[in-house]
Amino acid sequence: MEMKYQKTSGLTDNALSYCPGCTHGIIHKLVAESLTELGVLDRTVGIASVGCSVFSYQFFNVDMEQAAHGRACAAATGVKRIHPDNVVFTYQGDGDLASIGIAETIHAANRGENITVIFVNNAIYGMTGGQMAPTSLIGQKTTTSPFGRSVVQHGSPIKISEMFQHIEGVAYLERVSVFNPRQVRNAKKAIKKAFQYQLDKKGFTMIEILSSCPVNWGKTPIDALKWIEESMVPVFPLGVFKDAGESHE
Amino acid sequence: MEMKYQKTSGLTDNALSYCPGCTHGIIHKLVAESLTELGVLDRTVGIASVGCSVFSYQFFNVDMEQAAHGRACAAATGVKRIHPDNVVFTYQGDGDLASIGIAETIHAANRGENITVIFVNNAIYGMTGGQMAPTSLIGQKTTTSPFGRSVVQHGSPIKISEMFQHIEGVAYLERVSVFNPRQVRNAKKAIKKAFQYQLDKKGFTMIEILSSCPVNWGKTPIDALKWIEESMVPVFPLGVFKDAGESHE
Amino acid sequence: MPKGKLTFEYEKCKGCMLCVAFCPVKIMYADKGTLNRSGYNIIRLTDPDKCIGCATCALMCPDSVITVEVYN
Amino acid sequence: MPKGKLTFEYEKCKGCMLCVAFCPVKIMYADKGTLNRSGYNIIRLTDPDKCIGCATCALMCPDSVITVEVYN
Amino acid sequence: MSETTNVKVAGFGGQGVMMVGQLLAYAATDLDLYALWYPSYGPETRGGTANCSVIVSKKQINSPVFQKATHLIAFNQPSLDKFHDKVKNGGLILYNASLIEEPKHIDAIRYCGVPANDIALELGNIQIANMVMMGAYLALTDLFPSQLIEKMLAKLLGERKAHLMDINREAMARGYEFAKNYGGVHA
Amino acid sequence: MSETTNVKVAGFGGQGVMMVGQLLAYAATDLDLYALWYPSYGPETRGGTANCSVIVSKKQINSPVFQKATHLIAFNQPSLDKFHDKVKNGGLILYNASLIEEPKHIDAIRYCGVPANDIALELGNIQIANMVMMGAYLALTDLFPSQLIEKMLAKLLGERKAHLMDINREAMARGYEFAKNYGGVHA
Amino acid sequence: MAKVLMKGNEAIALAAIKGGCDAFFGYPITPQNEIPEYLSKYMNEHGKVFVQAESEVAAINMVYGAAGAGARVMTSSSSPGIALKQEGITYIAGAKLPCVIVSVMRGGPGLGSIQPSQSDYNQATRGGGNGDYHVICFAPETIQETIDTMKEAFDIADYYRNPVMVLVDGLIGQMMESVDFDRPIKQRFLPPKDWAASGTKNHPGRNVINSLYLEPKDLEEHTLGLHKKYQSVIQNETRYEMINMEDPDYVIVAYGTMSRVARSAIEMLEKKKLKVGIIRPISLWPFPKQAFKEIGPNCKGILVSEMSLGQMLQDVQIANKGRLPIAFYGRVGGYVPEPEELYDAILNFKKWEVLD
Amino acid sequence: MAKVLMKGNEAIALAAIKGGCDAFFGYPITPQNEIPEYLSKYMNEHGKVFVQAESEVAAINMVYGAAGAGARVMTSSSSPGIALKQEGITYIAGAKLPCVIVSVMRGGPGLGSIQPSQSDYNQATRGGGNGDYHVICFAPETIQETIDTMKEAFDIADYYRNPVMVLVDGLIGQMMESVDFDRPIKQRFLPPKDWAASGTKNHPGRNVINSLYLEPKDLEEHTLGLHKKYQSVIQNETRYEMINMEDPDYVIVAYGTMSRVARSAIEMLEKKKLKVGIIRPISLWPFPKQAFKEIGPNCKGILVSEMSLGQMLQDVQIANKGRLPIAFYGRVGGYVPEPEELYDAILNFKKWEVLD
Ligand SMILES: Cc1ncc(C[n+]2csc(CCOP(=O)(O)OP(=O)(O)O)c2C)c(N)n1
Ligand SMILES: Cc1ncc(C[n+]2csc(CCOP(=O)(O)OP(=O)(O)O)c2C)c(N)n1
Ligand code: SF4
Ligand code: SF4
Ligand code: SF4
Ligand code: SF4
Ligand code: SF4
Ligand code: SF4
Ligand SMILES: [Mg+2]
Ligand SMILES: [Mg+2]
Repeated sequence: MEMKYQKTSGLTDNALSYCPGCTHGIIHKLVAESLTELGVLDRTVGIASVGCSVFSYQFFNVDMEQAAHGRACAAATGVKRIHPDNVVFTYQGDGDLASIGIAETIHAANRGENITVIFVNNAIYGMTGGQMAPTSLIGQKTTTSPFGRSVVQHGSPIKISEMFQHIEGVAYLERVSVFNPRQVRNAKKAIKKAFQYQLDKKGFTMIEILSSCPVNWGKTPIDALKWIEESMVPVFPLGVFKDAGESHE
Repeated sequence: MEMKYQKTSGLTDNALSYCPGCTHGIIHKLVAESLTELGVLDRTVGIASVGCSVFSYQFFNVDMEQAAHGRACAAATGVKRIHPDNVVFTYQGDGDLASIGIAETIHAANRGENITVIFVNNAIYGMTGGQMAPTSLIGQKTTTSPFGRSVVQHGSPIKISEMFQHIEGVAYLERVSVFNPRQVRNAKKAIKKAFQYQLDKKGFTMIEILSSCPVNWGKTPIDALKWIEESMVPVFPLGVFKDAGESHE
Repeated sequence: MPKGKLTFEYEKCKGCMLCVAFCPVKIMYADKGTLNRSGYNIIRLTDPDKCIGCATCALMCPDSVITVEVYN
Repeated sequence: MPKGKLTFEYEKCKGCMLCVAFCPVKIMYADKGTLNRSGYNIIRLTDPDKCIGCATCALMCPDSVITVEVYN
Repeated sequence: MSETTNVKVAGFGGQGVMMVGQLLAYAATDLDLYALWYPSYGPETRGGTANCSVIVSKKQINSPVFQKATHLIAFNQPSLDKFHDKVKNGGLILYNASLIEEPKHIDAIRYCGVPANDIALELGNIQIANMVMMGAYLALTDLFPSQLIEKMLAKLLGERKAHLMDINREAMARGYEFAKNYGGVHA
Repeated sequence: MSETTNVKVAGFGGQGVMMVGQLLAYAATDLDLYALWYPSYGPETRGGTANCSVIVSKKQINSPVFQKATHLIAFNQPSLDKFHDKVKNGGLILYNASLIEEPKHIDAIRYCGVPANDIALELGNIQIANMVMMGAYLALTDLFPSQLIEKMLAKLLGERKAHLMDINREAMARGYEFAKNYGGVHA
Repeated sequence: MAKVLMKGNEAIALAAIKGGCDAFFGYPITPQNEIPEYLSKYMNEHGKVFVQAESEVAAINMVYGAAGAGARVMTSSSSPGIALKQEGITYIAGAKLPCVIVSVMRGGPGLGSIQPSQSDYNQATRGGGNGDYHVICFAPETIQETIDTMKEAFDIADYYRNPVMVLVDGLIGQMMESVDFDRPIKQRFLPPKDWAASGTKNHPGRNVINSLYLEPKDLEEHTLGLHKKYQSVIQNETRYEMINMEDPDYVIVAYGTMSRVARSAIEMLEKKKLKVGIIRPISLWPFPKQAFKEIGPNCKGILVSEMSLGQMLQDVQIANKGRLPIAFYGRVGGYVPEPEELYDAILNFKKWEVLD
Repeated sequence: MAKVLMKGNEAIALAAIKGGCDAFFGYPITPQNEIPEYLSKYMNEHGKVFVQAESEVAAINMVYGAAGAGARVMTSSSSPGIALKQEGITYIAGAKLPCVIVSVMRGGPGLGSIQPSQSDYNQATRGGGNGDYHVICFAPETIQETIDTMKEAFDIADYYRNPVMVLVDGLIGQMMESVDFDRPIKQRFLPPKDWAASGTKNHPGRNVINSLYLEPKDLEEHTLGLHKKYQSVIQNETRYEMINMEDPDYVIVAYGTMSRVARSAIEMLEKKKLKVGIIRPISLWPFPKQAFKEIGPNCKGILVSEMSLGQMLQDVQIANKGRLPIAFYGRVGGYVPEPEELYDAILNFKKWEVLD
């Protein structure tokens, strides 16, 4: 008998706090597996942000800091500048990163901080009960856009990866998803590559992951995955937005 | 005798507080002339930001609000949502807009707020005495980058117009300068066009203007203009970054 | 003869059905009769012998409930 | 015969020399002998007759010191 | 009805616990009684358990919190375990016997176990187990007539969900009936 | 030297006003006296006027602010206008006669006007007008010997600007000389 | 409108609309989310402005902008969110702009928890912004009183051209009570906002909204002007309730949810033949110091009770001027003390006495 | 190192380096810019970390990150900038992290002015962040004392795992005095930071830096733990100076620049045969209440003087417990009261008495 798949040691034994079928759980696994496979768990510091993943400090089996809403990249900068040889990553939602924290994220990227950002875009504020996010889709009904998001009143969904590709400090930037096994495997590859770039001191890396929020989307977990594929991907096309390749050091 | 050029009535009679030869003064004229020529002085509300131009509330001959550092676009949103038929503009430096205020600026743009942003990029924090700005050039010595800005330690100068061109709410976006009479005339055209777009309710408009800071660059006013042309323009190329043309309403 | 052997950490299961949906041989189901301590129906296999040991179920499980071993 | 007539609001002048630098016919200079209340040398024309009334000086003046009228 | 009744309703998230509490508060308001409803909104709301408190009173309600409940309506085992000792002497514990084992009885407390899930499944909709419990609760207390709760429910469901009234009404009736005939009720 | 001397130095930004004040404070520190230097850093610093205050004392300096100066060194007209009335009886007003008209004299105050700009231009560098004033100031007070100020200046300029020492020294000497021979000094 | 059962946060939202709110700018945070959620629907339907800002910082500066443009504006948030608004609030106060800020307190410090608390008393009454400014702060105890306060808050803000904060804990935000939206509020004469930046065609002269005064003379004059205004607020808007205060044995000082608990506790104490009164501050700034002068001669002590470790306590110490012994009983973390706890605290007054 | 003449801000920067500062994160603001400017040069040269953040908010959260990673970290700012840091500060306090915050006060409210002021006393001592937390706050009066305080601040922060604020006004930041950098500071035993998030290979177990405690039980326990720590800070770190306090006719209470002005004023008053003492709080939190017990029986009143409209005043009122009449004399806008003004205020004590 050979072990084909088991819970990674990159995760603690604490039960995840996510709702049934929420893909935050899948993304946690991918991050944890990547760190485990790279053999860096013992020199990694993760930054938990404010959102459903706030408790990720209970889940990742590494040293963690819980940062104020939106400020994960600032906290990560603090950690990384003190311990340049540690692996430092943030795990942030779209509210956290694209709304309140966009300044901190852009400037960490622009400084070329050698950190990895795991950006979980689920087009909603999950933790606070389903308010509109800057990434919510046109027409999407949320608790604060009860008539659906509209271009005129709210503007269009913000395209983080598209914007960030112009930032010189960014070494690697890809948008992936987890709506089916193939995508999950691809997401894993991207995440691991980002960490590898960090180990190679190439600069700022970010993986944007289209993720589900079955509860606040009012969908079953499976329908939620379909919605990612059918509604989100057309707005947020998957792919590599930037790959600086060779180290700039 | 015919009047060829005189101080615009879009400016008050208060003496400008800028240093000798600082092009903030020229940009003030262009904004004021544009508003005057469009005949909208009496329904314009300007937002002064924090920077050398903080006193612009004393200079523009329109109703003004002085906003907290970086928050001009938020304040402008407040004004514009209350008075959609007013002309609302912000006047912001690179520290104000690109550093502390980048979140507010991006999100006002992303909401497609129908306002005009006059973005005065002088690659330095003028008012506070010449600290490094996010737009400072590589190698530029400032009071907080005494050994020159370096890619590794500080990252590269941030390219605001390049990033903002990807924001759907942006209707018009051009980078201009004022380092010689031709550029001044061109800048005027861009500014006036931005205000015209606002009057046509086309959405968010921004004109990035490469401007001088002779005092903190340690240059004569004339050498400062040369430095814009020779050092800044190669990093921040001039041109139209986005022109949505027809109204999206 | 099954190719894979599954072990479930039942108490962590949240009954989300992602494993069920993505199992290529469609042998997984939620047992409506059994609730775990959190009140969710736990997952069982209709026909363990048909399992091909692909671990797709485990891959898609957000809660790391499933361990897959393969016979070699 | 000059084509342009310049009026200076001397007290607002900061002696930045931009007008001087951009005057196409190079007829402007800073009068080292005259300070305004702020301590700056004010600007004069070496040869008013040569002014072509182009208003480039006024255009470039950050402080709106210069008014240009042209004879028609 | 006594001057003030404190009710605690608790269960899994998704079992309709909050709604049961709110219906009681709405009913009280309709009768011009004082009412206060208060949800737990803590960490337990995601996945875990949820509970709410209701105070119904003939006089102005001061403290919004109470140490001991007059009545506990428990929808699952963790809830019963958590709140069992927080019921007043002379109080009532109504529990969902489909998911909860019969607890050790304390003398001064009335108990009633209703197989709410089973009854609801019989009626074809697990979602209405909460209204089975509601029916039973009304049978065991003199707080409100069923009709009043039905009226409140109709309001709450609104036109869009009016078609759900029938099955809810039936659930209440079945719960009511079960509790009226329940042997295990003490005192 | 009296126990405590309060000096106000004021002029246009760019006239080297701050440096004159700092040199006095450095000199005092070198002599193990107490010294405090305080700049205006307000709106006036851009384009307008600038000023600084210096306190030199044989004992610990308490209040860092003073109501009246012992000595005023005024580099331009607005400065003289602003601070003229803030000089103590028995005090000194040294002013840059190149830019300031002779003020109406108050009896209890000594005046000395030095054409500092003119002397500096004669020496070929308008920037050293401040050291002309410094020289004059030293001539009029018994505060510090010129050599001490020169030593401080040398430190301040550092190696990179050491070549400027000569002209600065000459400026001081010219100012010193002018003041020593100045007829207008009262008292 | 008859009495309706309504959740505190939704009642706050509806009361704002009834109070003539023109615009809402806010950012989600538990436990106040029902306020923006409710308003996102109804402000829209009433042709008013609702903007979910990108952050609390942006929200409060939108409030600044809109208030400066002459609108009746509000924002709402909770503990760390209010912390982020402090700069904006001092700007609003400094620029003499009216606005209403709803603060629904949760546990702290830091991210703390989302459970109810009263540990933002200092945050509400002592600012955290810079400078000599005050925010008028009301702390109602029931949803009804919250509604009445909200409705009036916009007028008070306009009247004094000053931010007004309505401060409740998460419990008041989350619970439901039956309420009446039609109770009248005090009528005030509100002069037209001819100071607003709305375009010069709408008023004589040129209007500037600003808090910068670089000249010491100007800033001192400005600050003294604010100070004078605050004196008149103290004079006219100090609010408190005296409950059972005829010659009490003890006095409990408590606001918001805690005063309700205290009401229950004193009923229990009455049975013990202890006469305990309550001073209930309704305005926290201005704090009702004068109430303490009215405490009868037989009072043996003051018990301050808060869902904090003692913040209002300091205002009571100031007001008490050393006259009576002061005890403090507080709970934190999300616990709302039960009446029994206050009952015990009075019976064991010495145990909780604040020494030094 | 001999005595050197140095600007306050630069002295602060150099003292930080001498105090073992590993990292600085800050954002420019007048009147403290010389601090980052100095450090941008010297931290680099010493292989330490200097980052000019994109904002004050980012800066304080970088401090959070670096402090959590085990470093000795500082930031510096001024009034509105400190307002923006309030959320970050409460997080740092809540997560039990050490750091040093320098606040160089300028005029407020809002943008106010860049001139010196003391109107951020409330901001410094009452936070503005949420929750029951405290920042240890020292307010030195000379550049020398500022240096000594800065050097010790890092140790105190580490010792208590708590933010320490050094609070001065813009005058202290901008002026030059002669100072000695080699004065010894108290030696403290500082345990290794085995709680820091630096990678599990550097310590046993898994370290988490956090301020979230959703369970009431946990948050209450956490908060009470903080409270206990604060009691020990009160016990051990309260600092004040008693000047001329043998049986004074009046007492002036003043800190920072104002206490220096007071020193000059009491010399003038001595000539009037008035014996006036000074209580000079050095720690503002904890506030030296006990000093007030030592005021002799013949004292006729306490004059509080601040460059504000009365903020420390409240702490004096608490400490005084109604015993002595209190008068207040303050200037704002950037004015530093001159000794003559305090002299007059003592002579006209009644005129400035704080009534009610
Ligand atoms: C300063 C501050 N503002 C607001 C909040 C409330 N809050 C918590 S999580 C959250 C949004 C989370 O959304 P997102 O980042 O998209 O994460 P998700 O829950 O969707 O994974 C907000 C607004 C907070 N905790 N702190
Ligand atoms: C919250 C806050 N932070 C910092 C400052 C200090 N400050 C004033 S202007 C300025 C930067 C100005 O630079 P920029 O925006 O580029 O304008 P410029 O002066 O160059 O035109 C800063 C940091 C402030 N006033 N408020
Ligand atoms: S609320 Fe949404 S994002 Fe959050 S855990 Fe639940 S499903 Fe996932
Ligand atoms: S400091 Fe620079 S930007 Fe500011 S006014 Fe002077 S020259 Fe212009
Ligand atoms: S391993 Fe593959 S075949 Fe076996 S149960 Fe899982 S998904 Fe189905
Ligand atoms: S995917 Fe995991 S959590 Fe979901 S039902 Fe299957 S085993 Fe349970
Ligand atoms: S108008 Fe033209 S020619 Fe005449 S002075 Fe000005 S720049 Fe020279
Ligand atoms: S450009 Fe204007 S300010 Fe400059 S020197 Fe000429 S007239 Fe004077
Ligand atoms: Mg999200
Ligand atoms: Mg700039």
